[in-house]
Amino acid sequence: MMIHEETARLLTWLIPLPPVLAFALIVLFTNRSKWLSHTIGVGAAILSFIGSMLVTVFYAFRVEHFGEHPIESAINWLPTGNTWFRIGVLIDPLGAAVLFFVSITIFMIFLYSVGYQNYGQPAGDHDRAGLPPHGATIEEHGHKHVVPSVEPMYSRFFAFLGLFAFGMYVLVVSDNLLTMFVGWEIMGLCSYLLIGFWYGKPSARNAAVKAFMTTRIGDVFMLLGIAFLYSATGTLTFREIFTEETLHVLASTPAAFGMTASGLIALLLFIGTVGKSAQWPLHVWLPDAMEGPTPVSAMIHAATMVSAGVYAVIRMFPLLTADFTGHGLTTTMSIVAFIGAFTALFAATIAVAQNDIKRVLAYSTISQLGYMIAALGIGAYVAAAFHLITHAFFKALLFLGSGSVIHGMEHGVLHTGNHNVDPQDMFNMGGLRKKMPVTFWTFLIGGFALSGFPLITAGFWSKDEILADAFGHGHWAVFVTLAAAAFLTAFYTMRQITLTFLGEPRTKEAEHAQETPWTMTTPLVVLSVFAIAYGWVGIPEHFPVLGGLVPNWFHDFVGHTLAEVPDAPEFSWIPLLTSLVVALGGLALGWLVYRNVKSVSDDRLQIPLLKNKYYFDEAYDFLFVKPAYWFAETFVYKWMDKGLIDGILHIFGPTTGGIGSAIRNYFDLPVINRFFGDGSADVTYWFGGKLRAIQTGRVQQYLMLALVTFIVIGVALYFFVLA
Amino acid sequence: MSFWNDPLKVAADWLMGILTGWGMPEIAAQILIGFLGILLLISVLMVLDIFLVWVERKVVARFQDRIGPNRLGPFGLIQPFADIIKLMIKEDTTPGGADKVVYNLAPMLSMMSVLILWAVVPLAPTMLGVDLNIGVLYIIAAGAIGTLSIIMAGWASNNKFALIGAFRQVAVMVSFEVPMLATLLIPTILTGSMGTGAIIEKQDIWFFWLAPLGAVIFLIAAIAELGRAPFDMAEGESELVSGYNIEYSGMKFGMFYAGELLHAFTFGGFLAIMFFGGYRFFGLELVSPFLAIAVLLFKAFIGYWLIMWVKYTLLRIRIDHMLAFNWKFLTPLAFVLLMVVALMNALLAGTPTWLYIVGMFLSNVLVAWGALEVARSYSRREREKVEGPKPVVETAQH
Amino acid sequence: MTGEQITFLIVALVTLGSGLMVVTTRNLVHAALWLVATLFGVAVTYALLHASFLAVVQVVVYIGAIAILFIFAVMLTRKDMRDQGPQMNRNWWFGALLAVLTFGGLYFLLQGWTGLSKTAAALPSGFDAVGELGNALVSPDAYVLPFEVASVLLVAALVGAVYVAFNPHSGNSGK
Amino acid sequence: MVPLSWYLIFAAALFSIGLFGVLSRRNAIAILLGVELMLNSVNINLAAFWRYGNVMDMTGQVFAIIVFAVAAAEVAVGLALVISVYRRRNTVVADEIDMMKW
Repeated sequence: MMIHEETARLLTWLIPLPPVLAFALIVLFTNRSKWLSHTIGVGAAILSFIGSMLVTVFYAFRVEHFGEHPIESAINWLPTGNTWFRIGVLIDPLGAAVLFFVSITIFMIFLYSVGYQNYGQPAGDHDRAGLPPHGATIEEHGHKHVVPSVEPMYSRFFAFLGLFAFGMYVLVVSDNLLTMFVGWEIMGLCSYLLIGFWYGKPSARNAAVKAFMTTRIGDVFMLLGIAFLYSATGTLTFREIFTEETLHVLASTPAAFGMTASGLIALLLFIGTVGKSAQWPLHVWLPDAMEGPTPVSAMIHAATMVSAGVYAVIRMFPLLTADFTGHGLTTTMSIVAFIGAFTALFAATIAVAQNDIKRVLAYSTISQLGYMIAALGIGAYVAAAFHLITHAFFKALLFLGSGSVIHGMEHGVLHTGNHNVDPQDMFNMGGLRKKMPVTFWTFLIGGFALSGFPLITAGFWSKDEILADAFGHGHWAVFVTLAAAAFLTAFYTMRQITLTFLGEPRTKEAEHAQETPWTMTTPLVVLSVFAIAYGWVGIPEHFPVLGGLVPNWFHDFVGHTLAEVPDAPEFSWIPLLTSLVVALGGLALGWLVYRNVKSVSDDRLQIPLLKNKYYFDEAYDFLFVKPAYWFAETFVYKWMDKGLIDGILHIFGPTTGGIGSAIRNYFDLPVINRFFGDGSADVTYWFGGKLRAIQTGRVQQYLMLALVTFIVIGVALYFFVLA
Repeated sequence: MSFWNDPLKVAADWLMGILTGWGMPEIAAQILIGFLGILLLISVLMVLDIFLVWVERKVVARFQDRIGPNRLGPFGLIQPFADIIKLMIKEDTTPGGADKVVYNLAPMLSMMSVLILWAVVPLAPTMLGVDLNIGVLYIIAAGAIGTLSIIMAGWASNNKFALIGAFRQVAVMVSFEVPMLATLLIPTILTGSMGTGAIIEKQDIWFFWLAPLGAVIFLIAAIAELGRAPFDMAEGESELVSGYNIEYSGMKFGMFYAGELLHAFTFGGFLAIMFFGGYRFFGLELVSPFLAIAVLLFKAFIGYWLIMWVKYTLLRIRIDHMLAFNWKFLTPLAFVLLMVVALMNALLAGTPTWLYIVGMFLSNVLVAWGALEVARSYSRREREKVEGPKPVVETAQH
Repeated sequence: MTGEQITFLIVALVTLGSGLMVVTTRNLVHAALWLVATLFGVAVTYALLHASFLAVVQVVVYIGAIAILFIFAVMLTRKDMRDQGPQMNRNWWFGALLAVLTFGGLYFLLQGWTGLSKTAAALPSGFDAVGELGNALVSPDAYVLPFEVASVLLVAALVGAVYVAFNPHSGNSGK
Repeated sequence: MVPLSWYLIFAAALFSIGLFGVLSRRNAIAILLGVELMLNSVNINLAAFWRYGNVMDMTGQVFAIIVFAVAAAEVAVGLALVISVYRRRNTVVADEIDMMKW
């Protein structure tokens, strides 16, 4: 079955709408009803999901030469001088692939949220809006239990999720940078709202502000890039920018810092991505963003926001490589590759020393995103897109799985009533595989995919492709860095799995953990299927034994987004062996080191430098935040405002006061008041007294008077003007 | 063209020939012939009216388990003539303080408002007084004159009962004009014309099948317009002693009375014309105009009988209930129905005929059902306000 | 003089005559009934102008509703049904003068207008004035907006009338 | 044929009669009767101009219809006011309803 082209075009327009309608409906009407709110929210996600599936699976994946004939539709939107600024939708192979995973993960996250926010549980004993639920006491068979309580702002959560999904869909289906940027900013707002969802907690508030401010730095540069691009080309539509002539003109125009215009624009846009995708040095907000509810973390880290950053760079890839001749990376590409590779390694080292289950994943995300960025920096377009998608699946799976673990642990905490135990600390867990089998197996699959467990997991294929690309094109530094990062990845992943699921429970709370409801486990199962199977669509053709069994469909499909399909790298044993060794070695080492660890003190990797994330927060605090406070407090407030401006005002005040009273006494009172004011009033009063005789209160006399006047004026006009 | 196919035209041509042969100018002859035609129609109607008196008395007798007039002539057929003679030789009284001109004008206007209705009644395909393209509105306009006659009678009688009766009657007539107009617009929509002739020509399917609810509302509004039971509060004998015509006697009263009967019969006829195909009956009307007239009269009699049936079966409604029923139920229902019919008519245009009929019929039934549900829940609430909630049936003790 | 002209003259004279009776008769109910006659004359004028829809609506709206309303109002505002005192106010002579002046002025202005002796073109055959009028009233590029405004005005006026005339102290508000 | 002027003069005469009624009658209801006459004369003009102008252009009739609506609204509100005044002041004489002076 295949749908018609017109239908696909129309559907593409419609895909972003259900979530935003759901947002409006929930915010305006259904705030009171939890059932209605999540029905609307999930229903909207399903609608968008169905629309996306129709557009991708039933159209885009089946059309011959889809790259040359993408789904395109645009309308006139904004009059700009004599022309129109057009906005529209565009689904090319890259967009289709991204839309595919975005819609699946968004749908899964919506479904998961129903369970995560404890739908169906009683209201909490002392829950307040703005704080996480504390649990409710119920009586059952005579004894009291403490069970999880439902989130007080349940409806609001689904409303925000809906708006977030809207932003992501807008970003994916946009055919131009401006609406893409609009979606981008909507997501920025939503991430602020959702990270600060439990605004009663100061840490959540601070994290929300931090995330917002940090990404804002990137966004400002991105806006600069967009403005530069628009002034240089006069259009923001992708398909118009990525024509050969335009790119050529851009590539041959020199700009500042020894870069070409295309290079500078790409760099500016890339800084936006650095903020959004949490690359070094703007990575600091992402770990703090873990303060939000877990579906939000999954939303931000896997399905949407950080992917959006990478997606934007992939979108802008032709611009990035416009002046790339094939030998020697351009300045911009070098910067991109450096930042990506550095971030990948740097974040991985931090992840090794983290104890919070979600924070490990957060740094892992930063690291993996660095992978993709590095791949883009060295021109490995398809590999980056491939890793983006596989990573989205397994990272969403991991986040949702970690949420499930935390949820199970919270159950245990409520059971024992010991609220000092942090349900997110991995050293409080252990042995959960028996308590939460579904979560364990799916988490294991996700973890292996993340580490690149050979052959069966999707992560292996995508990561291997990046390494192969780096090796094949001779970027040794990048290759080595990424390989080291991959090793660390496997290591901390196994550390996490071992600490969380294997061994014996280390606390009473872990003993009383419980498996989560079906609304949470179903998404895990679905996503774990994709975490394995999605890798098979991108197996390189020259891979020993397996190569060619399944055609390398992904490379073929996504590669056609570009004008000339990039070549797949030559097969070589070195990167393959490298990735095998680092993956398996990392996993084995992780298991060996941590299988017998009983408490935090046994962990020898708790190095303060890593634990404190290389003191970046402190450094930024010292370098930027403190000076900003000082500037505001001492310089602007005390010196400028109080001293200078107030001082000047204090001179003006008495002077004008004196002038004013002089004018009042010698001009206003005698001339204006006496003469004009009272005088005109007296005259009017006198006339009024004379004229009031004709105001008899009798309607007919008024009418007669009006008629007489009318006749007199009419006659006068007729004789003196017309005649 | 023979006399049997188009009697009126043949007769008119013949008369024309004779009159112009006498040297009369053509225009004068035309006017004269027109007057003669009107005279003929009115005479027929008056004779029919006399007959109606007998019908009414016979039917009410049967309803009340009596025999009715049976002494004069066969089946008492001569009885109405005796009545007329009695009315004519009665003293013609005029109350003191009455406004004489207005007082005498009222019964005439009353009769006239009924008679002019027949100008737009298509008796047969070729027999139609005036083919007004606004025939439907004309019916309402004639009703306005009837209203005027009633208020003139009530006011001129210089009698409080008469005035109160007139007020009530006028209030009812003015109010029920609204749903009547709305339902009259249904045939108009279905036909695309306001002309009565065109409406009949269009009824290959009786409009009753397309808008049964419209026919019912029209019937109710017509009964109220006539001021007959159950809407005869204006002349409630027990309190107003006959209402606006209390002071009238002799032939003047007779004119009100005859006017009312003929009015009822006329609305029976309009019911037939608007919703039951008028003179059409499986092609019978094409055979001969006289057959067409017979068909129309037969249908009108059925409508008239329906009105009588209602009158002699139902109890009188209080005046405020009557008006509330109209403004709060009948008028909104009529307008909703009008919109539904217009919508369905547009939606179902071009579909097969059976689907069209079924769709229209079902939509009407649906509207009727919804309206009755609303009315039912309202009446339940009203009842509970008075009586308190319905007691729950206690379960039997085991 | 053609038949149409004779008809027009008769109708116009009757209408104007009853119009004069409206403004001069002492009995207000009679005045209202004379108004009915005037309105009927105007309806016939419409018919002469081939505006049949207007003619019928004139009868329905003016005679069926407005005139009846007047009679109601007259009866509601009279303590007894007799009239006392003069029906004209003290300045009636001045009002009459003004009316005559107005008529004179209008007549004078009409005299100076060239299009005055225009005669009507024959109606096109098959011309459906009612249908055209209906289209003009509801088609978006014609008069649907004024039409809707008029209906809103009517509703507002009726609501206002009910509110103004409603007597909260009388017993009919309660059940 | 009847020339246009006849209709216009007829309407002008009716208008003046109505005006006289409005200016001279004491009874407020009678004043409203006069207003009705004036409105009708306007309508005659509208219909006449429709008939004697372009017949296909329905403006004249449309505005006559709108005048009908306005007249109905005017009568409803006017009579309601008269009845209300009558209830409060017990008079319908226009000259006696003269609170709104000075």
